[in-house]
Amino acid sequence: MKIVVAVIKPFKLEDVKETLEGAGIHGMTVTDVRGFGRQKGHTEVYRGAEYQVDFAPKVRLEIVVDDDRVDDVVKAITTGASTQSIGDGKIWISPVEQVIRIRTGEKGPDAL
Amino acid sequence: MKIVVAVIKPFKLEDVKETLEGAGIHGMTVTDVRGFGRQKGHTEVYRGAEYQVDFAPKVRLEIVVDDDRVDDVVKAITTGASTQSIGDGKIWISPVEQVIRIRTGEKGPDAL
Amino acid sequence: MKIVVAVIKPFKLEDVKETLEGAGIHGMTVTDVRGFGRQKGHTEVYRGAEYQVDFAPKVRLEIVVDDDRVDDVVKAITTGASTQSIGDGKIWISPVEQVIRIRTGEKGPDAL
Amino acid sequence: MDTGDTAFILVASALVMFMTPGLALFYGGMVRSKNVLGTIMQSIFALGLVSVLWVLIGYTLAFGPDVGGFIGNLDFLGFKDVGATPNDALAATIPHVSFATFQMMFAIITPALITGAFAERMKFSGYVLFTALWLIVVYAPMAHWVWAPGGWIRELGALDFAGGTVVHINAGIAALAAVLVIGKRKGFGQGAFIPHNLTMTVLGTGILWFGWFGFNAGSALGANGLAASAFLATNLGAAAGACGWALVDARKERRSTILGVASGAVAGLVAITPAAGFVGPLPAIAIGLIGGVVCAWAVGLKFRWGYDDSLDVVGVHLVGGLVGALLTGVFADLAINEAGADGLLAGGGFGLLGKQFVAVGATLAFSFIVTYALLKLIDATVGLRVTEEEEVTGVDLAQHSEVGYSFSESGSFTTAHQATPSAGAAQVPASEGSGI
Amino acid sequence: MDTGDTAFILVASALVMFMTPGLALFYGGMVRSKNVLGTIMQSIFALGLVSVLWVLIGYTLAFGPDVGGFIGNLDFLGFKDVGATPNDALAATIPHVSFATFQMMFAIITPALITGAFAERMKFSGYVLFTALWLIVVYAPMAHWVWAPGGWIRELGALDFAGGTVVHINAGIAALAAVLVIGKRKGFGQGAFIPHNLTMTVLGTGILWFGWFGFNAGSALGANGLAASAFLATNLGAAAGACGWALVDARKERRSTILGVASGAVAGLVAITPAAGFVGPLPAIAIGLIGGVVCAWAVGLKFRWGYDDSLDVVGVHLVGGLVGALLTGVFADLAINEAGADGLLAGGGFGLLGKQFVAVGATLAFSFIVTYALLKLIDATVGLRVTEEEEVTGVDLAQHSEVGYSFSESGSFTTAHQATPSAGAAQVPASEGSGI
Amino acid sequence: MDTGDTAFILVASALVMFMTPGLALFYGGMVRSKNVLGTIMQSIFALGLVSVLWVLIGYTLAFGPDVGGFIGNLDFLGFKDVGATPNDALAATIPHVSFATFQMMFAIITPALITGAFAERMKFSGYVLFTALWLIVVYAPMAHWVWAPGGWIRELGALDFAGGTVVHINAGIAALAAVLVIGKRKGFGQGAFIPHNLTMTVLGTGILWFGWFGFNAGSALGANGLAASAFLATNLGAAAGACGWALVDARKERRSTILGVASGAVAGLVAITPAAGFVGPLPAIAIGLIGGVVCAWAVGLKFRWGYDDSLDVVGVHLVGGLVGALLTGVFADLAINEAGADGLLAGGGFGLLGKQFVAVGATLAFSFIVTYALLKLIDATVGLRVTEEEEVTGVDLAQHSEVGYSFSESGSFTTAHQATPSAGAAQVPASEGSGI
Ligand SMILES: Nc1ncnc2c1ncn2[C@@H]1O[C@H](COP(=O)(O)OP(=O)(O)O)[C@@H](O)[C@H]1O
Ligand SMILES: Nc1ncnc2c1ncn2[C@@H]1O[C@H](COP(=O)(O)OP(=O)(O)O)[C@@H](O)[C@H]1O
Ligand SMILES: Nc1ncnc2c1ncn2[C@@H]1O[C@H](COP(=O)(O)OP(=O)(O)O)[C@@H](O)[C@H]1O
Repeated sequence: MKIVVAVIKPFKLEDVKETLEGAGIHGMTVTDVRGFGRQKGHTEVYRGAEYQVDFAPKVRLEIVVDDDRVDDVVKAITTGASTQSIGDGKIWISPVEQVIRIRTGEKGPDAL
Repeated sequence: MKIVVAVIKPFKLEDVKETLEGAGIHGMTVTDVRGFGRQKGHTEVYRGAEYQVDFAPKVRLEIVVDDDRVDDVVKAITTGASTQSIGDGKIWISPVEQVIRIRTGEKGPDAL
Repeated sequence: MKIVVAVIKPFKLEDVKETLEGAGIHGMTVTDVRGFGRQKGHTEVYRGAEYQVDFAPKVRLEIVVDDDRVDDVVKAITTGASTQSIGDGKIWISPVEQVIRIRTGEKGPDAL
Repeated sequence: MDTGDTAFILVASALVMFMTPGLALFYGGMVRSKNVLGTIMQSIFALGLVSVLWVLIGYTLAFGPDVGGFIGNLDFLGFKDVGATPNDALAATIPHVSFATFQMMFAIITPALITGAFAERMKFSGYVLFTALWLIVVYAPMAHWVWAPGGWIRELGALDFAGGTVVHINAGIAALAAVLVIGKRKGFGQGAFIPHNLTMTVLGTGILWFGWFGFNAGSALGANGLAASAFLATNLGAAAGACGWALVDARKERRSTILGVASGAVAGLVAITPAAGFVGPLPAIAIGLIGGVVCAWAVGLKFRWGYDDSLDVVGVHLVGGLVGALLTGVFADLAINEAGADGLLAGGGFGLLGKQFVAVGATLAFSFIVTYALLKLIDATVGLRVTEEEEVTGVDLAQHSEVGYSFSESGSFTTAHQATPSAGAAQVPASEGSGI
Repeated sequence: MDTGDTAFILVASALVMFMTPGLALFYGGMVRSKNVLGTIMQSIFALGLVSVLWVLIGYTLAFGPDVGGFIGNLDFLGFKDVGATPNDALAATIPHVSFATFQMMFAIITPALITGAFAERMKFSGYVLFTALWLIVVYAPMAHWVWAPGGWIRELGALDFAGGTVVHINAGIAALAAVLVIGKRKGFGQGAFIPHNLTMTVLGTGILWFGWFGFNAGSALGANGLAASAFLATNLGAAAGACGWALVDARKERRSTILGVASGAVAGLVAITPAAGFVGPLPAIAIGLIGGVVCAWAVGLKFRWGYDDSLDVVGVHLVGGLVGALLTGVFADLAINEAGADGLLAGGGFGLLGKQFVAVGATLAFSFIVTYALLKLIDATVGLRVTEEEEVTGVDLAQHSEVGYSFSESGSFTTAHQATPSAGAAQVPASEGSGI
Repeated sequence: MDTGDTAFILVASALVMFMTPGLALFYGGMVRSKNVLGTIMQSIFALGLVSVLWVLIGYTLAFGPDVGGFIGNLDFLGFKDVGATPNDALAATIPHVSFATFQMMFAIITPALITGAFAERMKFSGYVLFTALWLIVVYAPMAHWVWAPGGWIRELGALDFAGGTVVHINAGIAALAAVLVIGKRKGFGQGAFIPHNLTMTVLGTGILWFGWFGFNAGSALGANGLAASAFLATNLGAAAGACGWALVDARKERRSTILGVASGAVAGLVAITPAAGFVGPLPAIAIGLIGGVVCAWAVGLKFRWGYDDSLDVVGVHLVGGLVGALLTGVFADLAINEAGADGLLAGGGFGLLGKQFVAVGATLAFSFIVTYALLKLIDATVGLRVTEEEEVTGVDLAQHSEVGYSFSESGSFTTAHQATPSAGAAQVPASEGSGI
């Protein structure tokens, strides 16, 4: 199995969730994060002085999937998250050796 | 070494911490996350209209352990987090190639 | 490719960002987390009773890098995050099989 | 001049002033956190802008000596002759300047009420222009008609103790015009826009309730039995409104909500406003209760009819104002206030009710038409709406370069490079943050 | 009738009304965030419920013409004859309706005070029933005994300027009865229940302190030297209470805390309440200081004795009220208020102190027994406590289907599927969110 | 004695008291979240400490019978002879105790204003000692000079209606002395210290604006035409200040900010304070506007000159106070207040302006020198500044063992092991949390 991690723009979360559901993926874990990258943060004004904020708010998705679904997942995320502009984010894939569903103790793909 | 990641119900964190301590594990990193899965979120009412919230609040634990402790850790989490009801969460295990303790520079199992 | 995950003290984030930039790393994803470990949390007083908080606030960094940059990244983090005191945190390294930039669809090291 | 009356009206003026920050919080808590400052700003800035305009021009148009029943003349331009002695025609026992200041506070909160309707998508520049012009072309004439000696609605004998038509129906129907011109928020109808901080909304409600004593009891223009009676009616309107809305919630959703109780209190306050000085305690309870129940139902209309009134200005202020204005014609009682009239249930027949209908109808028509035209004009010139990108980003960052909250543990790091305060600032494109 | 007195009591009534939202915030900040709305609701809803009940029945039981020293008759049912002219027996210089409204505000906050004790585990329906009944069977009689002409404690000559027995001891001992009936929160004694927002608690403290001027100085029922003296005593009670608690904290924990200062101010205000119109500035400082110190110690008792008084209503209101009632017997001074009496230190001997003991004892016994019985009754019928699952989820979601805060960056996404507002809503099982 | 006047001053006192919690929130919202409680504490604790000290010693030094134009004698020690009847020399129509209490509220907020300058790095013990001593050696003499019969600045004929010199310039220049002694925060000049909760700052602004009516209109010491005029001027000062700062923001950054509007309102209020009872509405607008514009520019000076005045006490209170004091010499008008004088534009020539300069100069010199010496003394004994480790941790945990907010879903878990409340507590080293 694999874990697909994606960092995307927050307002794209809803779209990605839809494309993932379209691809038959119903489970994921989401975290609010701050992203540093090519895209710079916004500008804030504080009593007359302007400041550059270094990061951009992002959300991070984690989806554990069976090996053969990885491409579908990547495609779904890419479709849902893309705005064609800088800061759309990244996806990375790492190996997962085992998955367990706590409630039932099921293991492997059955646990998803 | 391995990293054990678990997504559990927030109010079970204290129990899991205790079972983990029972299993001799004293370090972990915890994040507040939102979980999407079979368990649906709660219902909210807003000026007379009802809405279904899509996610359930969860906490995510990360525990880096030596290979031979993985089963104990999984067992401790399963024991501590189980309520036998939908949404108890998942555990997944991935490989870790190296661990470093920043303070001392120690590497490998010694760094835990 | 690899993913380097580091858990550090929050007030060291700025220093680490600088040492990472010094090492030519410009992208990362940051999460506010709570750390449990040797370092105990602080003490709070609530209407005359003292309580020990179990965790210490930490930030967690994720940096995806090409294999040959891992050592530089670890060094940069260690340098930036170290205060030589308990709770400075940990770094761990895991394999990454693929990276995709959402905006362009680029893959592999080019996506970073 | 009476020191007790003066003391009371000075304090009442302070209370009404305090309602506007209260409204800012009431509204601010209901939007999404990325829009909290922009929403608050639209109330707070009215305190600045309208205060100044009221002195310069607004007051004289509203309360200057009557011209044909429709407007005041320019005698009080720049508060000329608005001094420390009473103006007997307006308020005989307090300094004229105190009356004019008390009225200023009403003029501030009325346009602020409207802003709840177009929250989360309005340009700040468009809002400023709208507020300034609306004060002059809509509010000042309406205040003249209803409250100034010679104003045609006042002469007609329609009753509005503390602003049912001038403030609430006026703001409510203007809100409807505004959302028709400005259009819906991105995502309206698809999901919920969940309030980001209901504790803030409750605090705002508390401040509004508190300040409303100045609004209504202060409208007696003295510390007398009438003020005491209006004070009680105000509290009962709020209380019964809260109970009414809670009952509807409990019936419909099997549970009461704090937002319902807060909204019901405000709805009850709106409904009791025109009646406060004309009815006794039991009618006050009835008016509040009906206000709460009807408004609880009315806030659902926007989903059915598809207009995006973000924070229910129509459902609460327009509908609550209508309920109150008409029930004044039902419950008003000369035994409570001999300057009033007897309504339907006090044996006065349909006479008063008829006048109330005329007053309401005139307000609806005048305010809707002029507001609509005004907004179309502004839309075509300065523009009303933020870009879609800015709406997604949130108006706080997009329009004000600020964020409401910054709780992160490592927050001190959130910004690192300070542009040289004076010179370099201009180089950073301000729109950079858009499209997060 | 006097316009200055009327102005003052109207404003004082508004100030006391404002205390209840203040209390909502004071309490709300101290609970865990999942219970903040439920806690706030239990104060805010009292504003609605008690206002209405007070008009209908409460006032006449408390202040209607005396029946045997124990209760008022029904002359003022529905505020009949409570009009714009003074009732000389109650307050000779202000409209009767103004006196009745001022008293209404006391009747609202007293049951709200109790709610801090059972915070984080009470059912809303049980709370509503309890508040309504408690107002009638406990509060109204107590108010009659102490403040109404003919009330037996008043006739006895015991002193309670602004509600030491009627409000604070009464609410405090009822709180103790309540926690004994309702039981501890899950987890009590194992860890701390850390306040989720101390800034909210401080704001609540500020509002309480501000409103308490209306509570105490307003109890002079006029804008006179006595009101001025009570005003000063109130401020000094709060100030010295804050200092007292801070000193205890500093001695015990080597640092002062903001919660300690806030709690100390409230404790000092509680302690000075019965004495405010009977003592000069230096005794006021003494009473506040002693109140702060004793309450700082008393809040630890719940851990020792094992009752779960969530927000220390017993430790602050019961204990602070006792301190104040008894010290009134020590410090009261005819030189300050000739309608009062001389206490122990003013050379009046033990007479007054003895009467204070009687008043306190009667309050403790009556309120504890009736409250206990009432709660047992409600527990057996409607039920008092949420389920364990609901307690874990938090009362906000479980009882009100709302959450206090929603700060997430992607918050607009938090809910996506709107049930058709009218019809479909009922299909979603409301308990679904439980057991998160 | 007049009940209307008394009612007004009692309420005004309550309003001024409420400003201090307002200030706590105004300041609290602007710091980083780890310092919010410590910052709030430095205002709230002043309510406790200064109230007590004012009774014991402060009042008599300020308003006791004059000794040589410089200080009051000890006749009013412990509020001796400060009773329910008027003191004709101080305020002829209200109880003496009411005047003394009103003045108490000014004495509380003045040192609290200073705390914004050294926010985020001050030791609590050092703050307590500083506040107590500063009240006695700086505030009380200054109040005597300007407001007490016989005080040399009052006798000179310089005008300060409600505290431009005594409160704002005094606090502002003391703030400058303080930051010079205490030094910069770690990180000053490298990045921004972004306000953690601007909604709190706006709420604080609303409370300050509301309370300021008591501050300025109350300074008329009666409910009369002068009070009404000062009330209006106050509102216009705030309003025009908000507009002024917003204009500067809009010109400089191409957008207005809510912090700018809030800061501008406060700057306008500061500027109008000395003038409130001496000028008509149009000059009030001018003074507010100039105050807003000049302060918007002045807050940038700290970056240029490198002093770390955390929350701009110098930029707003010192500079705004100077603007107001001098413009009083320009705009004061005998037509508004015959107890005043004609300023430059009212045809009074440079006479008044000259006196204003003398008053300002004396305030600057006296307050700066004594404050500086006092702080050096405290620094050398108790210490002023937290350790660097504590500064990094935040003063909330380091100095008070508390955190402002605890919103986490799993928050109930945040603390698990309760030290036995009484005994064991002392074993846990309190500094453990440092260096997070
Ligand atoms: N090397 C990296 N490791 C982990 N996360 C990264 C890395 N580089 C970028 N990111 C994440 O991806 C986000 C988007 O990257 P950015 O360079 O801004 O734009 P783009 O995705 O268009 O290349 C960043 O905000 C950050 O959260
Ligand atoms: N494929 C997945 N990848 C990552 N996290 C998942 C996945 N599926 C579920 N989760 C996480 O596990 C939590 C529990 O899953 P859910 O399907 O609700 O119940 P259960 O654990 O009983 O199967 C979810 O809230 C989510 O956080
Ligand atoms: N086994 C582990 N797995 C994951 N994270 C850990 C583990 N042990 C410690 N951590 C993280 O590292 C942080 C620092 O660890 P700690 O034991 O306190 O000090 P040190 O880093 O000096 O050894 C912890 O707060 C926690 O976030």
